[in-house]
Amino acid sequence: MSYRPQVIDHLVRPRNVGELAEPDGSGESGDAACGDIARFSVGVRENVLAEVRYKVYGCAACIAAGSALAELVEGEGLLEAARRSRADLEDALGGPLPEGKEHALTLVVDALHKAFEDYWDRLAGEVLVEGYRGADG
Amino acid sequence: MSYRPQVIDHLVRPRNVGELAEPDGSGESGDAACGDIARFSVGVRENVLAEVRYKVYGCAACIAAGSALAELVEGEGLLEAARRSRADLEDALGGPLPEGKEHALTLVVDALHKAFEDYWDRLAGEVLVEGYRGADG
Amino acid sequence: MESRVYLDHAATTPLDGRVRDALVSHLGEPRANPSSLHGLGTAAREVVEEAREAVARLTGASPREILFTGGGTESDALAVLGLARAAVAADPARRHLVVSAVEHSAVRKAAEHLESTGYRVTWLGVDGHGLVDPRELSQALRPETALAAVMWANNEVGTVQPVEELARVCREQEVPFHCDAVQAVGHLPVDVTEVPVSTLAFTGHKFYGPSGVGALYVRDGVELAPVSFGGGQERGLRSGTEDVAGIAALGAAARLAAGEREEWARRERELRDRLVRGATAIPGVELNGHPAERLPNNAHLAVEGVEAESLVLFCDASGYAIGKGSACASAGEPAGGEHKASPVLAAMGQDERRAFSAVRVTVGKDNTPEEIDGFLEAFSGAVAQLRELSPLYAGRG
Amino acid sequence: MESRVYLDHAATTPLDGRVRDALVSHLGEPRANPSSLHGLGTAAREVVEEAREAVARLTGASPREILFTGGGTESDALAVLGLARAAVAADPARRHLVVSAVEHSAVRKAAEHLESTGYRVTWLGVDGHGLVDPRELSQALRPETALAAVMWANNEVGTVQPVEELARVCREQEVPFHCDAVQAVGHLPVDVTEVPVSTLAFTGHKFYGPSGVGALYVRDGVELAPVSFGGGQERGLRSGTEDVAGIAALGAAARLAAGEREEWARRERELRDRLVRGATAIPGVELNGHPAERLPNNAHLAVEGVEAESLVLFCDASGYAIGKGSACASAGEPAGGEHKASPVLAAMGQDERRAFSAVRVTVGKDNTPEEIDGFLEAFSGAVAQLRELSPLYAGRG
Ligand SMILES: Cc1ncc(COP(=O)(O)O)c(C=O)c1O
Ligand SMILES: Cc1ncc(COP(=O)(O)O)c(C=O)c1O
Repeated sequence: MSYRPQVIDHLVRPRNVGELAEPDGSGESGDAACGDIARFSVGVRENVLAEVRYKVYGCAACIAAGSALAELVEGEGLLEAARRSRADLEDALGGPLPEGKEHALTLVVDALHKAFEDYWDRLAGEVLVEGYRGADG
Repeated sequence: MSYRPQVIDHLVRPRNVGELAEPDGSGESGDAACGDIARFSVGVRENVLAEVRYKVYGCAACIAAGSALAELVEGEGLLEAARRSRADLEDALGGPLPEGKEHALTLVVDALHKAFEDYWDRLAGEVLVEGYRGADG
Repeated sequence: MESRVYLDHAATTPLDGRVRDALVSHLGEPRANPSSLHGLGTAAREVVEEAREAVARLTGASPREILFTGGGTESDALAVLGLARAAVAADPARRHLVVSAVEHSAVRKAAEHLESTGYRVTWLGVDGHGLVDPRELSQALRPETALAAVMWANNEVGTVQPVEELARVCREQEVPFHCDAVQAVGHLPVDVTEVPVSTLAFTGHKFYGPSGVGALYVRDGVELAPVSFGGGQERGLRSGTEDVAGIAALGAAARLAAGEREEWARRERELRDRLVRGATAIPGVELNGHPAERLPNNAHLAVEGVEAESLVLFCDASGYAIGKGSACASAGEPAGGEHKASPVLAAMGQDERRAFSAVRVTVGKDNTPEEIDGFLEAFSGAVAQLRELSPLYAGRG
Repeated sequence: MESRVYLDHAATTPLDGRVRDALVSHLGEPRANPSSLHGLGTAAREVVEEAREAVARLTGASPREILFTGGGTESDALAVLGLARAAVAADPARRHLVVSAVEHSAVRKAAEHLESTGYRVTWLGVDGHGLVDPRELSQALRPETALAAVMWANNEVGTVQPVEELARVCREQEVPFHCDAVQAVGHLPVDVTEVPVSTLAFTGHKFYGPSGVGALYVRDGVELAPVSFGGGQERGLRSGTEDVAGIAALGAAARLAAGEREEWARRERELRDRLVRGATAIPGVELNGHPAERLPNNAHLAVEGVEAESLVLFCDASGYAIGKGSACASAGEPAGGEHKASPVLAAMGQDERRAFSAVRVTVGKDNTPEEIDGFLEAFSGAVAQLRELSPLYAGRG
C-alpha cells in the first residue's frame, strides 16, 4: 500500500484548509466516535462556488482527498461542482487510491454535498421566509 | 556429518589393501546381500601378525576403519592384536566417527577376529592332525 | 528520493557494515550445500556450526539448542505450533494455551489458528502500561495447559515484560513457556540461563543483522513437533537447504551484539530519552507504554488530535522515517486495508481514537543527537499543521 | 583446502556474479521494511514488486500469482498442505492425494504427514527410467482427490516428467496439480501458460540465484489455505518481514535466466554429454534415468562394485566435488544416519546395492570441457582403486 505523489503533495501541502467564519453552507461526514471526519464550508456568490474550506481528521487519503476536492471545485458553478463525482476526484489525485482507501473519496464528497444541501436548505428557508414574508407583507 | 582428516587419509590412501595368496587365516563380516562387507586375511610367523590384508565394500568409514585397523595390528603379537578394541581403532582414526557411522568399527574388528578364529581353527586342526599322525606314526 | 533520517528501527534495523562484510565474504564462490559430502559441503557445514555457536553464546544457550529458521515469524510459529502439537501428542487432553493479549501477530495468529482447531486459549490481559501480571499467569495455568506465551518486549509500545518471573511461574507448574524475543535480542540482555524459557524466538534484521534468517532456541529436553517436512535439516525441525551466507551473517551479528550491545543500548537510551523529552513537551503528546520498563530504543507517542498515518507521511516528507504506533491488524495484506488498530493498545485500555493517534519512533545505535533534534522540529511542525487541519482540534489549532 | 572443481550443481549452484552484485547493491543502507508507510518502506515494497514481475515473466505467470517464500521446501509445503487443507475445507470428503513415488522429500514428507492425519495417498509408480505414466495418473484420480503432485524433473536421476500431459489430465478432471520445479526452473523452459499446473515451486539457489528465497506460483483462482500465520504478508499466505535483498536477487536471477537459460542449457548439455560418454566408457558404469528426457546438467551414474560415499570422497580428495546418487532418506539429520537409500531408485526397480553405487555429477554453465576431462581421469582412477579394495569385485580388480 503506497500513495501516489499527487496524494502526498495534497497531504503535506493541503489546499483550502480551514473553516469560513460565515459560511453559506457547511457539512460534515464521517463517524465522530472513532473514524475519519471531514467538514466542508462553502461561500457562494451568484451561483458560483467562490470559497471552499475544509478540515479533515483521518488518514492521509482523507486529507489529500479533501484538499484535492476543494481545489477542484473552488471557482466552479454550483451545479457543476455538485456534479463532481468520485471519479473526477480520483483523476485529480492521479488515479485510484490504494486498495482499502477508497472510502476517502466518499467521505469528502459526502461532506461537500452536505454543505451544498445546507446551502440549499438555507436558501429554501430564505426563499420560504421571503415568500412567507411576501405573502404576509 | 563429516569425517576427520585421519579418516579421509585412510580412505584415499588405504594401507594394506588386498588379499594374501596363501593366508594363515581369513575372515569376513557384513551382509553380502546389500550392506557393507569387510574381509581380512592374515599371515602369522611365530605368534606375530606378520602380514595383514583387507578389502572392504562399503561406506568411507568402513574403508578407513579397515585400513587403520590393518595398519594398527600389523607386526603386533597375535594376542596383543586380538585384544585390540573398537576404542583403540577409534583412537587410530583420530576420535569417534560421525554419528550413525559407528558400525564401521564393528564391521572391521569382527572381520579381523574371524580371521584369527580361522587361524586358530586351522592351527587346532593341524595340531590335531599332527597329534593324530604322531599317535598314529 | 531525498536523504532520510531513519527512526523506524523496530520495523527493521540497517545492516551493520561489518555484518554486511561477513555476508558478502560468504557470497563469493564457491557455494555449497552443507548436506553435501564433499569438502566444500563440509566447509559450508562448518560455517553454519560456527554461526550456531555465536548465536548460542549471545543468548547463553548451547549450540545444539539453536535452530536456524527463515525469520522471526517462522520461529514463533514453530515454537507455538510445535509445542502445542508435541503436548497434545503426549496427552490428548492438553489443548489449552495461555497467551498474552499483546503478542505480535506471529504468535497471536498461530494461537488463533490453534483455537480454530479446537484448542482453548486464555488471553492474558495487561495493565495500562502493557504489563502482564505473573500472578494472573499463574492462575491461568491448568493441568491441561500445553504452553504459555508472553513476549520479552512489545514491538509497538516497547514495554518489557517481567519475563524471568513469568518463566519461573511456568517452570514451577511444568508448563512450556515460549518467549518472543524478536525485539529484545541485541537490545536487552537476554540469557536463557537466567530466564527459564522453553523456547525463544529472534531474528537478525532487528539487531543490525541479516533479514530472512531467524533463530529459535529450544531448551534441551523440550519436545517440539515438526511443523514442516523435507530433508530433515535442523534436527528435522526446519527442513530446507540452509542459507549459509545468511546464517553466517546472523552469526556475525550475534558476535557484534555480544560485544557491543551494552554500548548500543546506552546510546539508544540517550537518544530515546532526548526524543521523549522533546516530544512530550508538545501539549497533547504523551508517552505510551511503561515509563521505565521499556526497550531502550522505543518512543511510542500518543498525539492528541492527529491521525498517525498522516503524521508518519508528514514526517517522511520532511525526511524522517518513523512508524505508525499501532500495527494494522492486516499490515501488508492489501486486500484487507480496513482501518483497525492492533489489539495491543486496546488491551492497554486505550480507545480507538487514541490508538490511531500514536506513532512509534525507534532510534538506532547510529542515530545522532542532531538527528533527534531535527526530527523534533519536523515533528512539532507536522503536529501543528495536522491539528490545524483537524475538525476535532477546533479552538486550539 | 585445495582448489576444487564444482560438479554438484543439483545440490546448489554458485551464485552468479551479476546476481551477487544485485544482492550486494541492496545490502547498502538504508534498509527498510516493505510494510512501513514511509518513503523508504515504499521503495522497499517497489523492489519486492519489481522482483515479483521478473520472476513472473520467467515462468509466464502474472505477478500476483507469485508468492515469495523462504525456499523450495517451504514452497512445496505451502502448496501441498495449502491445497489439501483448502480442498478439505470446501468438502470434508476430499482427503485423497495422488503423489509420485519419486518426489523430493519436501513433497513426499508433506504428503506422508497428511497421510498420518487421515488422508489417503495413492503413490504413483514410475518405469525403469523414472517416468510417471499419465494414464496411471488419470486412473488414480477420484472425485475426492484433493491434489496430485508430480515434480517437473527429478533431483536425483534427472528424469523430466511429461508434465504438460500430467497437468492436462488433472485439469480435465478438475484436480489441483502441484509441480515441484525446483530442479527445472532456469534449466528447462518452464511456462505456466503452456503447462496448466495449479501451483509450481522453485527456488533461487538452484539456478545461480540466492539461497534462502523461494517462490510459489499459485494460478489465479486456485484456493490455498495458509499454513503459517502472522503479519499477513504475501497475500496472507507467507507472513514475515520480507528479505528484500534476497528477493531482489531472486528477481535478478530470474532476469538472467529469462535471457540466458537456453545458452546455459546448451553448454550444460554439451558438458554433460561429454561426461556421460567418458564415464560410461568405463566397464560397469551406466547412466541412470531417462537417456533423453533428462535435465541438461545431470549425469547419474551407477558404478558397479563401488559404494557411492567412498567414491564421492575419493573424487573430493582429487579436487572434484560431486554428489551421492541417492539422497539419504535422512540427509542432514545427524541422529538418523542409517544407511537407507531414497525411494527414487527403488521406485525405478533398482536394488539397494545398485542404489548405493550411484553418484550424481551435475555440471553448471561455468564448467569447462577441460574440467570434465580432468574429472573423468580422477573418476576412473577412483573407481579402479575402490574396486581393488572391494571384496565384491574379485577377479576383476
Ligand atoms: C526437486 C527438489 N524439490 C525441493 C527441494 C528443496 O529445496 P530447498 O532445499 O532449497 O528448500 C530441492 C532441493 O533441495 C529439490 O531438488
Ligand atoms: C515481537 C515480534 N515478533 C515477531 C516478529 C516477526 O518477525 P519477522 O517479520 O522478521 O518474521 C516481529 C517483527 O516483525 C516482532 O517485532
